[in-house]
Amino acid sequence: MSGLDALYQDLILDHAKHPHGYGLADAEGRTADVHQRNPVCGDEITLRLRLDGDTVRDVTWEGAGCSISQASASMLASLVGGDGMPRATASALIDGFRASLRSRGTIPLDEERFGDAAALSGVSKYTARVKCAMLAWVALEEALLLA
Amino acid sequence: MSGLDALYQDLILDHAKHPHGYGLADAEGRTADVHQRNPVCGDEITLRLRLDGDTVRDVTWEGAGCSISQASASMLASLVGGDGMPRATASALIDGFRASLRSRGTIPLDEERFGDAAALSGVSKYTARVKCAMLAWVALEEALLLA
Amino acid sequence: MTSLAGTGVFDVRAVRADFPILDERIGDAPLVYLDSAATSQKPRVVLDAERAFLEHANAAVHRGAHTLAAEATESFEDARAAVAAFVGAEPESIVWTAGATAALNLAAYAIGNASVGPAATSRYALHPGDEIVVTEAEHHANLIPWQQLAARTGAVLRHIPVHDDGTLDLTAAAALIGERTRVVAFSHVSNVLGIVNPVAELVALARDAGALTVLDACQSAPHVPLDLPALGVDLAAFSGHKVLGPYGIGVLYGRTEVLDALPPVLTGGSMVTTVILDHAEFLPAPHKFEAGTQPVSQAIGLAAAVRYLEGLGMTAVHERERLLERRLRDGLRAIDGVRLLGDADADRVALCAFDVDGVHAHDVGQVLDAQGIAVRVGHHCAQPLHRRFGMTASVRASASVFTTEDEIDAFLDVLSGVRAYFGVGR
Amino acid sequence: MTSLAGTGVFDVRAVRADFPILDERIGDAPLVYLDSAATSQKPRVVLDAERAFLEHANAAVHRGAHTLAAEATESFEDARAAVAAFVGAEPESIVWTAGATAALNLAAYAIGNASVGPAATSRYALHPGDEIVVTEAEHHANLIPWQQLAARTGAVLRHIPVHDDGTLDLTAAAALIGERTRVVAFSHVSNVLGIVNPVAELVALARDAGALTVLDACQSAPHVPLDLPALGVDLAAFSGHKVLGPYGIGVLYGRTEVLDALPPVLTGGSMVTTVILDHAEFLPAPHKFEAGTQPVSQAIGLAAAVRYLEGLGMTAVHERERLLERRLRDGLRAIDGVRLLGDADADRVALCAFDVDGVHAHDVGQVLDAQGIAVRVGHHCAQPLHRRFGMTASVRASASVFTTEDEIDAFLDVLSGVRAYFGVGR
Ligand SMILES: Cc1ncc(COP(=O)(O)O)c(C=O)c1O
Ligand SMILES: Cc1ncc(COP(=O)(O)O)c(C=O)c1O
Repeated sequence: MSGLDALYQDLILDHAKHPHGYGLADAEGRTADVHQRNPVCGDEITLRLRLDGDTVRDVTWEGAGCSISQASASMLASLVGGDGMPRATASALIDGFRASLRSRGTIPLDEERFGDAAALSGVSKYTARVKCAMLAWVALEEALLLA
Repeated sequence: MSGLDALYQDLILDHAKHPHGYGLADAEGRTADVHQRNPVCGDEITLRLRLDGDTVRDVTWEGAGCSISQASASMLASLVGGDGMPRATASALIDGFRASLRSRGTIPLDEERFGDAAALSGVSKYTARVKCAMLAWVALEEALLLA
Repeated sequence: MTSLAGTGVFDVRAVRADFPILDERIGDAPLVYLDSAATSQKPRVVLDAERAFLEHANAAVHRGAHTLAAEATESFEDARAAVAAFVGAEPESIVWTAGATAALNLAAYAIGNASVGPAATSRYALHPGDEIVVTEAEHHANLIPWQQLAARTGAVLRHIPVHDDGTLDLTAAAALIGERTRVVAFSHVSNVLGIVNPVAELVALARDAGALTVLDACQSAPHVPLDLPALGVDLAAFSGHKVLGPYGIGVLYGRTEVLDALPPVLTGGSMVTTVILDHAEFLPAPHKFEAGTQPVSQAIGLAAAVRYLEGLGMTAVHERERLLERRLRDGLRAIDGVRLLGDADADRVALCAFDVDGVHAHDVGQVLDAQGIAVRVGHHCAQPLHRRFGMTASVRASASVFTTEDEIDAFLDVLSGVRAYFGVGR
Repeated sequence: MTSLAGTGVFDVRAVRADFPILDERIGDAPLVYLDSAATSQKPRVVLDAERAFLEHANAAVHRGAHTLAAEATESFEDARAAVAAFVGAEPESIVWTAGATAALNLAAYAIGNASVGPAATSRYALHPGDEIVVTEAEHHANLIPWQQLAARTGAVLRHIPVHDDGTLDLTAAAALIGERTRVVAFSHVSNVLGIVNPVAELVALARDAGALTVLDACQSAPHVPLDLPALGVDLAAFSGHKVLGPYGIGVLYGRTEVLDALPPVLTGGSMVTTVILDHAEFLPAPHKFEAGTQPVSQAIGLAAAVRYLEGLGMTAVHERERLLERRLRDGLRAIDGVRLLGDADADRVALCAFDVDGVHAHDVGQVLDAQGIAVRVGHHCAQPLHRRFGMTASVRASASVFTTEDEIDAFLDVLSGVRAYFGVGR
């Protein structure tokens, strides 16, 4: 597998084309809306968080950007999934995701924990693309702070 | 003769110590007063010009500065001398003096024309000192413009 | 070092040998550097000139009297003369700055300083209701300083729109530039469109209105023979690092009357005559704009860079790059799903920005990079222009004196496979 | 490259071998460079670091996504971290500028911009009657920007006087700094006196008054271990070319809250988030202060310079230069007709300015230069201080890490013959 193919795995391209959680859920019941932007390329995301007590219920989003940023948002949405997850787990995942992406390939993402998003491990070798993959996760982090 | 001795000829040190034309002549009858300053070292000169028709009658001055600038002012004053000189001659001398000093040693000052000031030929090899030697001459140039 | 001036041939192989970085490989592939509009690579003569100065002649200029300092001052002023000659100007018209952004800000702050306190009577003072005109195609560096100046003075910022083909709407310009216009700031060549703007027409409009003209020459200086006095602009700016020269240096060119009339902006050492504790008097231009220790070795490096370009001959460079431009643009037009920003058949430099339908600019850039081809992706510091063309980001390929036809072809070849790679457009 | 940290010896011969320029001769004499306070010479590692970057890794930073650009961005931010560590700070506290003069002007213009329009409600806004306090010993770069800011805002500039021995009059300072004081700007070490000023005392006075402190660290950064957060100043400035680094780069250090609160000054590319035609939004500090292409290779060179100094150990450097300082000052005191500017036995760096009775500074410098000894003559961009000591010009000798005892002795020897040469004092 060439470096390029390792970056753009089929799973990533699939998510980018058929994104999960795309389209903001009903404003009713939302806990926080957050807008994030990558100043270098103008990519943006609007992310809507629904908290239920201390459980992250769901994450929906809209935005435009490269396949990495789109796939990453989609993977995040599907990771939180229909079942939701505890707030603390979500925060820990965001930290772990960031640590891996900044590790220049030394800390791969664990599939057990990160699900499809583990396919983004390859991004950490492309420092200029780390921001793309982080965009949705930073948006969720901010939403959790606001909530 | 070392480079230093060629620069600081006895004639120059004599002029610096016993300057001609030092002390401004009576304000009465003056044609123009000019103040010039070397911003690098703060040296300054005030030069007073007396014109009589088209004849430069005399040049007197006051100021503080290095031995080159003091000697140069003194030599200029004695060149104009008691007899004075035609305005056009003075202008031509200033141009010739500048050309020589900027020539990096390629155009020496002619003793016939420049009198004692010909001893300043050596300054042209020291580009940082050219401004010192020019100070009084630039002041006279400006005075002639104002007159 | 390569000198082709007057030989009538452009020996790109010889030119390439002058650029050490072209030996680099990106992974397995040789570097194909198509990002010269962002920053140019530097020929060995530039690196050598700077290093020789620092190893053998370095000393503070315009301040010292010792031998080394005198020599350094001469090399520095000699560099000014060389750069002045490169743009057809007198040395006194050349103000050293830290770069084009610094130069354009210097222009804006000088006008701002002319607008407050006792200086507000200056003919360059701005008052509330006065107008500053820019174009929709400006780089942020020639836009935001004017926004800020407008905000500080109460002046109004207006803009000349861009046609679909990337040319400026001169009819709109003629209607916009009028009695209230005090400043007209525009780029010689946009860093996104690559089109050479009609300077003469804009200068004529500004002159009729009595407005000051400010030319952003960043993207013309490396590619087109420049005669700034002949262009008739009042002020102009460009960066060293885009004309094969060092980082950390740029130029503000100014007509003598304009530089003489504008107040200083940065203040400090080496730009003053008399300083007392609560007042200072300033040297004449260009020195009154050059506060503090200047980028001395960079000036010497920049002089080496413009001499190198003159060795090639700027007319020859422009001709050569025209060929590359045609090959590049024709090739891009032939690829399905590629849309150029500004496709006018005008006088142009070898620079094209484009959109690939269905594939984000970042992804396009990544595929090219995997083959060693370096292009720029993003908004290229021209967000309003991208918005004008309905996008947030584009891909830009830009050539330099060392670019070959083969490199353009390799780029086009990889690019034509991008949509298939991402599974779009079939 | 020499690393002496922790060895307890200062091997000046080894250090000298790192500086290519020390092989130069002035006429027949080897160069004795005693003008490091004006600009420092650069060790080979600095020249090599910059050149290696330009030959192998040069690309636009923070803008490109290709491999080269990503690598360049990393080297550039790594350089920021190295320079931050050198002054005990976090990388976010370090703003790149074109030099110390640019950094001090940036501070003054940021406060100026905080004082007009909607920003005028900022806690850093200046209003008519507010006071800015400087000292009588400031370099023009830390004086004129404040004069100009005062003129633009209606603030009043006041100054702390200097005692005959060169120390600051702290009693006067305590009386001056009060309720109306908004800014206190002073040098860590004056470039004429060489005395380390009592930063803690001045910061305490300013803090009590709620005033912002601005430290000119140009002459301390190369010679004294620096911990800017520990010093407690709000802003500080120094130049690359005086700390063995390149020209064209300097640093504005700022405490986070202060940098966050101040508005930008230079505007353009790479410092914005969203830009529309008549409005722009800015990135957080330090980026909002870094408009346009930064001095990238110079940042990398500066990082190499501070790493070189750290290799020597700044404590070792200070100790070493203290020995030179004593030898230099004792020697000067012993020469008939020599008068020092500021002879206090305080903590000092190896820098002395002096007057030779009956011989003009230019003439003294010329005699020294004839023996290859480079010193500075003039007012050293500190006219008010010279006026305070009743003179217009002085001679200054300043040492660096490569200066030897023999060089100091050679200087003293030639100097002691100067008055005789000009026939004075016998
Ligand atoms: C104390 C001091 N402050 C400020 C400056 C200005 O530094 P620069 O000329 O590098 O901007 C200098 C040096 O000239 C200095 O010695
Ligand atoms: C057209 C144009 N103007 C201004 C600039 C700003 O130049 P710099 O970043 O070198 O200050 C650039 C380059 O980025 C440019 O392409």
